Amino acid sequence: MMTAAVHPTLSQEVTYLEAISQALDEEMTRDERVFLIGEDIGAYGGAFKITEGFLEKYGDHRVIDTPLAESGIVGAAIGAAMMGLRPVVEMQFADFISCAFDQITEVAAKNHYRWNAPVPMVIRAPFGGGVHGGPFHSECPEGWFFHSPGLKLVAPSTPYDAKGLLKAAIRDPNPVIYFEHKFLYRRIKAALPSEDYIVPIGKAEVKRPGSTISVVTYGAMVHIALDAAARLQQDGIDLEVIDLRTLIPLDTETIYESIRKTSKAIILHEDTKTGGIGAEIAALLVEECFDCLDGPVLRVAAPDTPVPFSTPLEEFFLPKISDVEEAARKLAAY
Amino acid sequence: MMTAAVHPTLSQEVTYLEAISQALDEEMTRDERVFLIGEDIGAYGGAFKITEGFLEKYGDHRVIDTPLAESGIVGAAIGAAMMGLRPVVEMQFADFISCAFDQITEVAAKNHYRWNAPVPMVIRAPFGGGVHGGPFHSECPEGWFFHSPGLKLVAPSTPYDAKGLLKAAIRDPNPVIYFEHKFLYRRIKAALPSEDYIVPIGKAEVKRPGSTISVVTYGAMVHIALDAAARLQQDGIDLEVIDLRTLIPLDTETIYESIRKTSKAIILHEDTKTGGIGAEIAALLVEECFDCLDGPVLRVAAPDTPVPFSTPLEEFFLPKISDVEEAARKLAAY
Amino acid sequence: MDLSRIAGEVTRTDYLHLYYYLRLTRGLETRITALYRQGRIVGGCYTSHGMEAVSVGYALPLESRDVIAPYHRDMGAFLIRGITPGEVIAQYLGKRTGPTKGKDGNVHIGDLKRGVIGFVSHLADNLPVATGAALAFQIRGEPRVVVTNTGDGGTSRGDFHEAMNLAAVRKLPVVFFCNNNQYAYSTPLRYQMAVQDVADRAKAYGMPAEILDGNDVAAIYVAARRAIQKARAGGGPTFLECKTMRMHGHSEHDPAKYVPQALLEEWKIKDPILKAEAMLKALGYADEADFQDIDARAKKEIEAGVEWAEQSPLPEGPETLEGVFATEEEVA
Amino acid sequence: MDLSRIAGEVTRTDYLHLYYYLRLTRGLETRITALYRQGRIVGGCYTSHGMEAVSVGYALPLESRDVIAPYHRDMGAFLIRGITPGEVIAQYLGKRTGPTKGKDGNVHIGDLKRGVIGFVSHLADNLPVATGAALAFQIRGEPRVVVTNTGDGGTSRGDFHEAMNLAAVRKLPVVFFCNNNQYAYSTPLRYQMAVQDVADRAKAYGMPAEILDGNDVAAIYVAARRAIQKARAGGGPTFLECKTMRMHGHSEHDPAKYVPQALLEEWKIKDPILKAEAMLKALGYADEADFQDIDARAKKEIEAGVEWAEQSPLPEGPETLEGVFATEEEVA
Ligand SMILES: Cc1ncc(C[n+]2csc(CCOP(=O)(O)OP(=O)(O)O)c2C)c(N)n1
Ligand SMILES: Cc1ncc(C[n+]2csc(CCOP(=O)(O)OP(=O)(O)O)c2C)c(N)n1
Ligand SMILES: [Mg+2]
Ligand SMILES: [Mg+2]
Repeated sequence: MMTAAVHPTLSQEVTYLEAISQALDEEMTRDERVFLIGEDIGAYGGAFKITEGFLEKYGDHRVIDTPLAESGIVGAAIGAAMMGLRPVVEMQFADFISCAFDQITEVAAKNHYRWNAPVPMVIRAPFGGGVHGGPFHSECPEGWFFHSPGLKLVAPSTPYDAKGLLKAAIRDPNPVIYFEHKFLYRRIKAALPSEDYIVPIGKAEVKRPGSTISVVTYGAMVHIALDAAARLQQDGIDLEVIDLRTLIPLDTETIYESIRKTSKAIILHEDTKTGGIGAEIAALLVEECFDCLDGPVLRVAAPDTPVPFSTPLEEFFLPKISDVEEAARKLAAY
Repeated sequence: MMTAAVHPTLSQEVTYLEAISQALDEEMTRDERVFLIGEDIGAYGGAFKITEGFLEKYGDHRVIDTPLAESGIVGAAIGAAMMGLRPVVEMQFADFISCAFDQITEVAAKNHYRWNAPVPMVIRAPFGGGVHGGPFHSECPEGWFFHSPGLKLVAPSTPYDAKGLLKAAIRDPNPVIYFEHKFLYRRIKAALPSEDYIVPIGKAEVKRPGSTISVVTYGAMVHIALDAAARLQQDGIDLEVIDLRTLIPLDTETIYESIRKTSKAIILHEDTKTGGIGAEIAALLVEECFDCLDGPVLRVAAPDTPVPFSTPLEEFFLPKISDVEEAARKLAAY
Repeated sequence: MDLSRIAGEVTRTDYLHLYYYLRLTRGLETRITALYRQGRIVGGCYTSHGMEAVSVGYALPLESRDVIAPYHRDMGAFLIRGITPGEVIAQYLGKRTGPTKGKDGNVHIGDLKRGVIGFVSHLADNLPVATGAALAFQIRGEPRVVVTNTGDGGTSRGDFHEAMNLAAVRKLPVVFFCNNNQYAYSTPLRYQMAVQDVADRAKAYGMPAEILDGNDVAAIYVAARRAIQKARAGGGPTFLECKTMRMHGHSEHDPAKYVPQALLEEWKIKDPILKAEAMLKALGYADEADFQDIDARAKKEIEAGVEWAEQSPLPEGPETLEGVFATEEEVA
Repeated sequence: MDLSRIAGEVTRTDYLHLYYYLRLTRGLETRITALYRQGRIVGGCYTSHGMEAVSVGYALPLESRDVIAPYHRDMGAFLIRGITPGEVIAQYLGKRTGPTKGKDGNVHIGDLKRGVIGFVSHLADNLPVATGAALAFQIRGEPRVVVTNTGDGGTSRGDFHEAMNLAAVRKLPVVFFCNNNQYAYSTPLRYQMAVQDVADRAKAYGMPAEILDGNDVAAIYVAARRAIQKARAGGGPTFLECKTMRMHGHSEHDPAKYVPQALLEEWKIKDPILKAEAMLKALGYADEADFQDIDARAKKEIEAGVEWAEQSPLPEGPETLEGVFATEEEVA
């Protein structure tokens, strides 16, 4: 299903997961303020082996294996960030971020606003389903943080963006949650530039230009949208696919521009529907682009349930190519 | 500013706060499974004195003063609820609910879905601003829970609803977060029926019928909307004010019906704008009522910042009558 | 525990029960691991290999109206509470006949009717929940007890602290077990805490604690029984640390290279089943032939369960949408 | 602490410093309370009446590059770190000249330049943050120390546990103070924990702990200095419990009827200022005249501050929108 966008490059192909490792490695080499903190990230190299070899390379003062305590870890990262370091926290699974919710929303997000203390830190959150993880190893928690002023949120869909956005996040003066999609870890590959680059936070990308309908999406769903676009093309439905890449701050200009062109929009996300990011984008479209809308804004998203475990249930739960197709056909006929 | 809707009644007038106390008292008398748990709710009667006298009346087995530990408290309530009791948790301020976020979203919200265990409990969350509370005593945390399947959310705007919804919440077989607005505690009064009644969860109320624009709102903002409606009337702008009362499950029928009539909608909430409940309602309107919309759906909400402390800042932050007026005039002229 | 004490404390019937559940647990988890290697299991696979004595020991003394809030290495407790091997396999296969109907998987088994509070991945989350169940019993004056368990790693989470504290302050009828298997995933105990014994953590709450040989099922059984009786009688909570060793990886995909081989060797000879057999023989309670009988009985049950589970239907897609909310009838 | 030990440990200059800050704190908070009663304060009002010795004692031994993460009864520490009385009043009045420019109020004072981590209402939230600041010092090999404080109530939160544990495991240069004023809002200690001494909580982490007379500023100063030195030298964290009494309500609106009058009487005579005066006299460090001089100096500073703060401008509405995000320049 997955084919990554090709970028001009010199290096050999790396997976999405390797791209993340590379970003961490390069940033740690570039800037000695950068350090890693989390559970099992040292000798073990992390649950997904993203930091394999880092302990040996950077030592146990920069690769910090912690007790099992997400709130304590995030709190510690906040303190270290305020003292001038650049912590990168690894959540073992994004699902466990709920344990650190208070630290993230009440401390990290509000410190600068309240008393001018910058908190330059990154929380890496391996998120998303399709991996038979069940309710507690498949969650998409971005919706909660989308409604927490003071945080930046990014969610790359390709190895190129995975690397470039992580570097940008580490260099950002604010707390950034970096949502890395577990499903993509080893399923997509791309050759990356050998020189240092970042993908700027706050910039969406038109992944596929099209004229009939704009599909606004992010994360693993970008690939679903592209696949749906390929299928619909033969029927003359020409999807424009926008990969948000950054969720906060939202690149409304790119979204609006696309909708001004196509007049029709589908918002696609793997997160549950009610109160998800799609709601905000739909609301923005009707607020800001009402006159150019030529049909309802449709959302394709997971139903309002936890992520179920069993294969047929999880398949039903996750937005599928056919769901996008169906919405697109409906909207095209509108 | 505040005048409560008048309901048929026999009793003398009570405040919003007293209505909450009455509901607790009556439910504890009616059903011995109901018990209270929280910080300082016993001898002290709670930070807002809602449970004053309850310890004496019901004893320390049903009015449980706890250590300072929101996660532990909510977790304990979940356990007790699963064993057949009906706990009512008091958060001292809604803001501290972030400390119990994990228990609420991961345990309470998902238990029934995952393994069929009902969790009939209520969390009372005194929320909202206008009380010079600053960033940590004024929050509107409902947006987070709005995006957490498995929870019900209610937010009364009058003494009548405060009592009736709390009783309904206590009798509901699911976890319900009851958002009680601190600003309304002692500012509004109403005479209540002397007989037992509930306000059903899931039913919005048309607080003021109108023909020009529908204003969909809840909590303290209902009064702002009504005041704006009174002001606009002289200019021939006739607002219909819908008080959601329940946020989850949302009474979409009442909302759609109103918009089918007025063709124009403003969504008003005190919570911050991006990713708030207003986004979902706007998204639903454009998804489900696109053809009957005669203008953009406007949102009037707090800006995307923490709640600032100083008076001029807080005044700027909170949605005002004039903000609703402005939006209404703009929309009326559309 | 020495022989004469055991003889006085554990009857032959009880010990054989314990032994049976040790074998059943070992057999079932070995079978699950085999299925996992064959790629027939959905998702991950967490076992209690080498630590079976902990949950077998704590669950057997419980009465039917008592409740457990187990963690992810408590297969023995599930079985003792009456979750059948077939149901466990069905759960692992995502079948509709599993206790969670396919909504959740593997060790996330919960069933209120059988007094099993469903495990939540977020470690220690169920400890406050366990105290709450105990609080309900206390409020209603019921002589019921909750037993819960956590790993050594789980004790580092705030929810452990908040639960222990509430239980101690209100003298709740709850017994906290800790399976100290020396690792939390790859993290050895010394990176987890600066105390030698997890039991030291109980001191912060004024809660009595005991350290047990986590591979001695009889010792655990006896200590659990005593703590449960105490809790039932209103004597408040107890913390019981079981020192044992995780003999497999964190989950079956993890080769656990971070565990020194010598440590595994050392603990291999302390295997709880071998230990129980030696004891049973020394006590004159059973001999090799009995062990083989019991094992055969366990295996038969397991195979019947595998067959039943494999023939069970999967749930259908739209069932995804069911059950987000409970109905009035369920709580009437 | 007895006289001869104090004489050896606390110089006259230091003791007079301590005394000065006790008076400044008392005077300032008394003034704030008066303003509150006059309705001139925005929002609530939390003071350290009767507990001034704790934060005065822990803050004075710190070096300028050290950092504090205070809680809501640490006015003395603010003052010692260089937050002026005027700034404090400005903060209480919501003025733009307050350390948070009106964005936050009262004791939510933070200023990285002066090594003050801003208080978060959510109790204990800043304890992990304090460990993180200490972690930064450890990572960079800087001889800097963090001192943080919590109430007795705050120690019941999970974040206390997670912070204490991390600090102990990594031997971080952080000193944990606990202001045990016997109440958390209306909740007496016995409903908060089942141990007699909050210091017992440190046992769960293998962290050394000491119990101090929370009204003896010299004793606190000496113990803090020792713990800070130890932390600075790489000796790891210490937990210091200061036994004291909250002499006012939880906040100034609270008449605190739930506190037995006798308890207040008992503690009234243990007042930290009276105690310091008795000591200063006994040591021959100062006499009544000195006290009056010092008090006059403090009062003058306070009144100048009140005046400055009252004349300071309020922020303007649109400033609400500023500062949600930090800029590159701020962290360069
Ligand atoms: C809050 C939380 N953080 C992280 C994880 C990921 N995780 C699953 S098991 C585990 C190690 C658990 O160690 P321990 O508590 O000692 O139990 P054991 O597996 O050793 O029996 C970790 C880190 C989790 N499940 N929950
Ligand atoms: C997480 C959290 N829960 C509740 C509160 C409300 N609250 C403010 S102060 C307080 C009591 C604090 O007691 P303690 O920690 O002993 O400090 P003290 O005020 O006695 O100095 C409470 C419950 C809070 N601020 N934070
Ligand atoms: Mg372990
Ligand atoms: Mg206190």
